Amino acid sequence: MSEYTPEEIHHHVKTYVMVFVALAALTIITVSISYLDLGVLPAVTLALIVASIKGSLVACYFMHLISEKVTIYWTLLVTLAFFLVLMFVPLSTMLVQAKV
Amino acid sequence: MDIPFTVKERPDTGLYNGKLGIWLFLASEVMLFGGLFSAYVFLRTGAESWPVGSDILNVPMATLNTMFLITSSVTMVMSWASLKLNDFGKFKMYLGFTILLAFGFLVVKYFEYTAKFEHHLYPSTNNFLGIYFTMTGLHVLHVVGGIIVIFYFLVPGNKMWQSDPDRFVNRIEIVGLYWHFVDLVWIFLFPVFYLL
Amino acid sequence: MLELLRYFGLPTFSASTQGPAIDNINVLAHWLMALLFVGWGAFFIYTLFRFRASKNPKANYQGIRSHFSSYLEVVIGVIEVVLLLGFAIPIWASRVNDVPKGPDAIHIRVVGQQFAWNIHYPGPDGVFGAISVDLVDEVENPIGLDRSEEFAKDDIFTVNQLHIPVNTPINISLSTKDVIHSFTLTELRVKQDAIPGMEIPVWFEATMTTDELLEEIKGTAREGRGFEIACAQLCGLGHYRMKGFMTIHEMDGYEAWLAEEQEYLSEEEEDDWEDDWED
Amino acid sequence: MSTDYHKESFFTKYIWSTDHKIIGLQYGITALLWLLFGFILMMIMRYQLAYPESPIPIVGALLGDGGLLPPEMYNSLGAMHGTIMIFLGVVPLAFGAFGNYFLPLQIGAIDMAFPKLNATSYWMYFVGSVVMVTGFFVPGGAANSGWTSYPPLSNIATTGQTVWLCGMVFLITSSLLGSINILATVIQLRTEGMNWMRLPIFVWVQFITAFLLLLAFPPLEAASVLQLMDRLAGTSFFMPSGLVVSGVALSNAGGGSPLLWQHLFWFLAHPEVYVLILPAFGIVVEVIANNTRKPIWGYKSIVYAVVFLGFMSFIVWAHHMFITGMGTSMSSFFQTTTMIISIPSVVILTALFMSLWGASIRYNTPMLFALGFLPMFGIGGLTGLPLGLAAADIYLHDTYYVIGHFHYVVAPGTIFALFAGIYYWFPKMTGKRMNETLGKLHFFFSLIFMNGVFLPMMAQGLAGVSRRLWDGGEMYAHAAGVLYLNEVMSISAWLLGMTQIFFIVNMIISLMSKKTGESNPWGATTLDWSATTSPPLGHGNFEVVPTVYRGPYEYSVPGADKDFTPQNEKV
Ligand code: HEA
Ligand code: HEA
Ligand code: CUA
Ligand SMILES: [Cu+2]
Repeated sequence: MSEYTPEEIHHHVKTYVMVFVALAALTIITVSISYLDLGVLPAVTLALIVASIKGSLVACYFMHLISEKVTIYWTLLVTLAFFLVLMFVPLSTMLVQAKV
Repeated sequence: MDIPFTVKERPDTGLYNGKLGIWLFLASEVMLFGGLFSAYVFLRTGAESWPVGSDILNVPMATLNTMFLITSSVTMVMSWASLKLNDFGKFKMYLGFTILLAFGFLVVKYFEYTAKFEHHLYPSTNNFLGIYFTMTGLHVLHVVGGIIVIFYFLVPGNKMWQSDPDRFVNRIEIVGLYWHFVDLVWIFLFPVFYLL
Repeated sequence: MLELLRYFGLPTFSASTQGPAIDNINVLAHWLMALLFVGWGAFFIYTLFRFRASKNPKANYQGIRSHFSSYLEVVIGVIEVVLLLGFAIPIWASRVNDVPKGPDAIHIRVVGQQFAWNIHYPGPDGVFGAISVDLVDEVENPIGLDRSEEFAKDDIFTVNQLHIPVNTPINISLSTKDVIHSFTLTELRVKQDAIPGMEIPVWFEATMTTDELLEEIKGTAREGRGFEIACAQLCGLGHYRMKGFMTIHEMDGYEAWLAEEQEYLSEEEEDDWEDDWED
Repeated sequence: MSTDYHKESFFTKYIWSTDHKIIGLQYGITALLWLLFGFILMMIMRYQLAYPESPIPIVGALLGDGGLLPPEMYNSLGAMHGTIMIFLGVVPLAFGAFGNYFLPLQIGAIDMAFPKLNATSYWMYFVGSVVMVTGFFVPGGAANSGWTSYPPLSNIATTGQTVWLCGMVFLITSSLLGSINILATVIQLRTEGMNWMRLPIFVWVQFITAFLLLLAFPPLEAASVLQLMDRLAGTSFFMPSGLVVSGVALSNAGGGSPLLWQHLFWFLAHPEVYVLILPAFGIVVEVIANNTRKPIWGYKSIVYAVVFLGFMSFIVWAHHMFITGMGTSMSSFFQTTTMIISIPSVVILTALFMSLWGASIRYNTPMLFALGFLPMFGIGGLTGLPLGLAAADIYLHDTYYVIGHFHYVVAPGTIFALFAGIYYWFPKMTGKRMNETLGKLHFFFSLIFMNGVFLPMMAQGLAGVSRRLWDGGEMYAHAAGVLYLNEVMSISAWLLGMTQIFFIVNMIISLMSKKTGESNPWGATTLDWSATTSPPLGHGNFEVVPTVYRGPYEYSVPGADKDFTPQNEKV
């Protein structure tokens, strides 16, 4: 178990509440953006940016990634690399597929 | 002889076994959902036409669900913090809220699914609905799994708080990590299916 | 090396313009393999013999000091780069990019199905007629050609009979009706998967006619058996018997064949029109 | 037993055991039985290939139909042979059994990090494997679309395919749990002094293998779920619209792509082939270090090569898909990565060859198998090169050349390494030795017949004979010249099967023999041999948890009194 003093925990709790507010706000923002007619590319980009911010907030604060150990960082870094490969390499292969 | 570092951290890695274990598990989950997201992008890019999610799906309901999960993530982490502060009563309260919110999520999802079926929108209708049902369905299974585990620690498993409190806190932390991950997946599912 | 590969089964003829290039890269790759295998094999056997315990009871803690192996690894790397840049990638680029589109190229559609190859010629107008899945009839109209459409009237299709002229660029649009097949012309070193939902170009230029082939293989085990279209991808229980025949003519022979097919077509149309309604 | 502080019932001791050694044995026995089963399937198929028109002897009676093997049954047997050999045989043996049993011992751990998870993963595997073969009993027989299960063929296949997918989901889950356990164990439970550069190579390869399983398997799980949806819920992820199967137009919504499956499948299946080979490398390194009585040459280069290999194995997968109509840029990318990934294998093999120089080589059975591995893997690996060059692959793809390529790496390659491991560690597991004469007979005959089966495949492949042909190519003109090889291969395969009797008999008589009482019969340096007795204590492994003072292969250290200096020996 990680060693935190009660003061630190109280401080954490404050952070959690702030993060929660941010998440809620971002949810509302992303929904509102979706009602604007932005066109596909900007809409996708914006939505993914917002989602990534929300995701990072959850990961960094709720999951304490902001102060994690190197082993975990390395594991996740490798995972992230392969995740990106998995997301984009099949796609680019399809896009340059030989077609008549 | 007991296996070392189940409770205390190993000095050179700074981790106890369970924490490393759950992160490894989450790494594999990233790749699982990665495979599905990759399939989604692949299908969508290759499709001649792709429906706009908000035309078919219910955005307000999903927004509500997003709120449910976000809130449940906070209550989850609060319950862990309460344990850290030695406040067992608060811990139980927060964990209880977490379960309630998770059920709230499931109930909303149930109404969403049945509404789709009533309109004769099935997974087989088109690939958008197919991948929507598959991915959200798999996510729902994760939520159900989470509920079972959280319930275990809320009721039958909480005796460990007396016998081995440090270990109990660790376990709650681990469950928390899992639960936040489920939330995180939803944070991406939500815009991808409902808003884009 | 080419002789060696041929001794081990590689067909002794390679009946298309790109065939020799593909054989060539195979030969080069096998040279690399043979050098590595023989080199290390000799070293291996020598050490096994020289350093057996009965002869060399005390092992040397240091072992080999030389770093020739690192140079060897670098050399292998360099050879691989040469194979890639000098041969493999250019051959591939030509395969993908040089699809002949000009008027002198012959354009044919090939549609795989369980377990046959349907060949579709555009006919004299040079344009393929419309196709529709709803019209597919396994016996009468396996590719679902819409004869009522303007360009379709003169189209010819055959089952398992591909006829092409020699020394002419052939451009095949490959597709399939059901599952994945793989269009394979072994003697021409041509292979391409047919993927459902896609139409993929395959092109080649034959350099040998069927008559020449039959001459060439006299006295061998395959005597009397001409060119075939094989299927290389598992496509179900009849995968093993999914075989088409390919006849490579001289240009005039090809044209004669086309004309003959055209004739059949017009005859068929004449006596088909009325009977068809009755049954 | 000093540490067996609680009494265990038979059930908790042998069935629901959480002791990594018992679980390792469970894995091992189950996997060996599946290997045998997979091999029997292949011996039946080889009869069909050699004598296409005649009824199968012995098992023919089970087939009905006058003992003839119908084509769809042939396809079932082929798909199941591939699946069983890989997912039920080699991976559980190499990773589940050897990894479970010896990895904790080699790093001085008293068990795996999560013993209950360990038991769960074995039972998942067991259930998955049983599910997998129940496919034979459903209408239409077992999965018959190849181990690669390419849709749309697999989408429209009989129920066996659904069973296959369900089995896969179990097996994948099992592998995931197993790999989490191995990773956590290596990271967390290394004993004092066992730092990363003192790990035996065997531990390193298991560690990287676990990473491959952890990150490569989930996409196949995703793909399996998608295919299950296609088959059961009527979606069309892998099917475009407008398909006509046997004259009937399919009414699916369409819009899917068969290539999506291929990407997700090979994203797993390429790393998977390194999952098959890496543990084999590890075993071979252990055995060779021990029997050359000198340190492995280039320990570090092997470690870096293995890590690099693991990393690269995630970005080469589409070399299995060159012929699907790939464009120039992507094909160049995958050719290049494929060529790059061949270098670390060369580095590893080179290091092993160099290790032989200056050695004092003992030719016992494990060593023979390990040495046999080297040229056999060499042939297999080298034949991978023309396949990796897309231009050459145009001709070789889906021919018996590919079958020959990978059988050289998995059969006389990995299987030999696994045999080496069994002969090498048998004394550790049982306290008894295996018979050397029988072992050597097993080796030499296996070597001959393995080559008798797989070398002719190269010739057939060069002649252009396709794989998965029920009649062995009789139909096709281009196969005419090499058709006689079918019989040669089949006879070799059956003789290879007979040869395994030496092994089975050897197992049985060795198990019945008396214990030798030696704890370290090979004079080995790693902790599994030197820090604990043979067979190891029950739960807990060590009397005193060892401390490590040096690298893993300190043999023939100048000035030392014996020719090996164990890792835990304080000088
Ligand atoms: C353990 C399994 C394993 C291993 C290690 C490998 C290793 C390699 N494989 Fe193989 N492969 C498979 C299992 C394996 N493969 C399987 C199962 C298939 C078919 C799947 C299917 O379709 O069903 C396949 C198919 C396959 C294909 C697709 C072919 C096709 O379908 O058209 C390709 C193409 O690039 C390929 C390439 C390679 C390469 C470049 C390596 C390299 O990593 C090899 C590197 C090794 C070396 C270069 C050897 C070094 C040698 C020496 C240093 C000298 C030795 C000399 C002496 C001993 C004397 N493999
Ligand atoms: C790890 C993988 C593995 C292994 C080890 C093997 C081993 C063998 N394989 Fe297999 N094979 C595949 C994986 C493997 N194969 C795959 C993936 C395919 C492709 C399938 C597809 O098309 O989809 C294939 C296809 C395949 C084909 C092509 C079929 C076709 O295309 O139609 C053939 C043909 O001869 C063949 C033959 C053999 C033979 C003779 C062996 C022999 O080497 C077997 C030797 C086995 C042993 C030596 C094991 C002995 C074990 C014991 C004796 C245990 C003793 C037990 C106790 C003590 C309890 N295999
Ligand atoms: Cu068509 Cu095989
Ligand atoms: Cu591969």
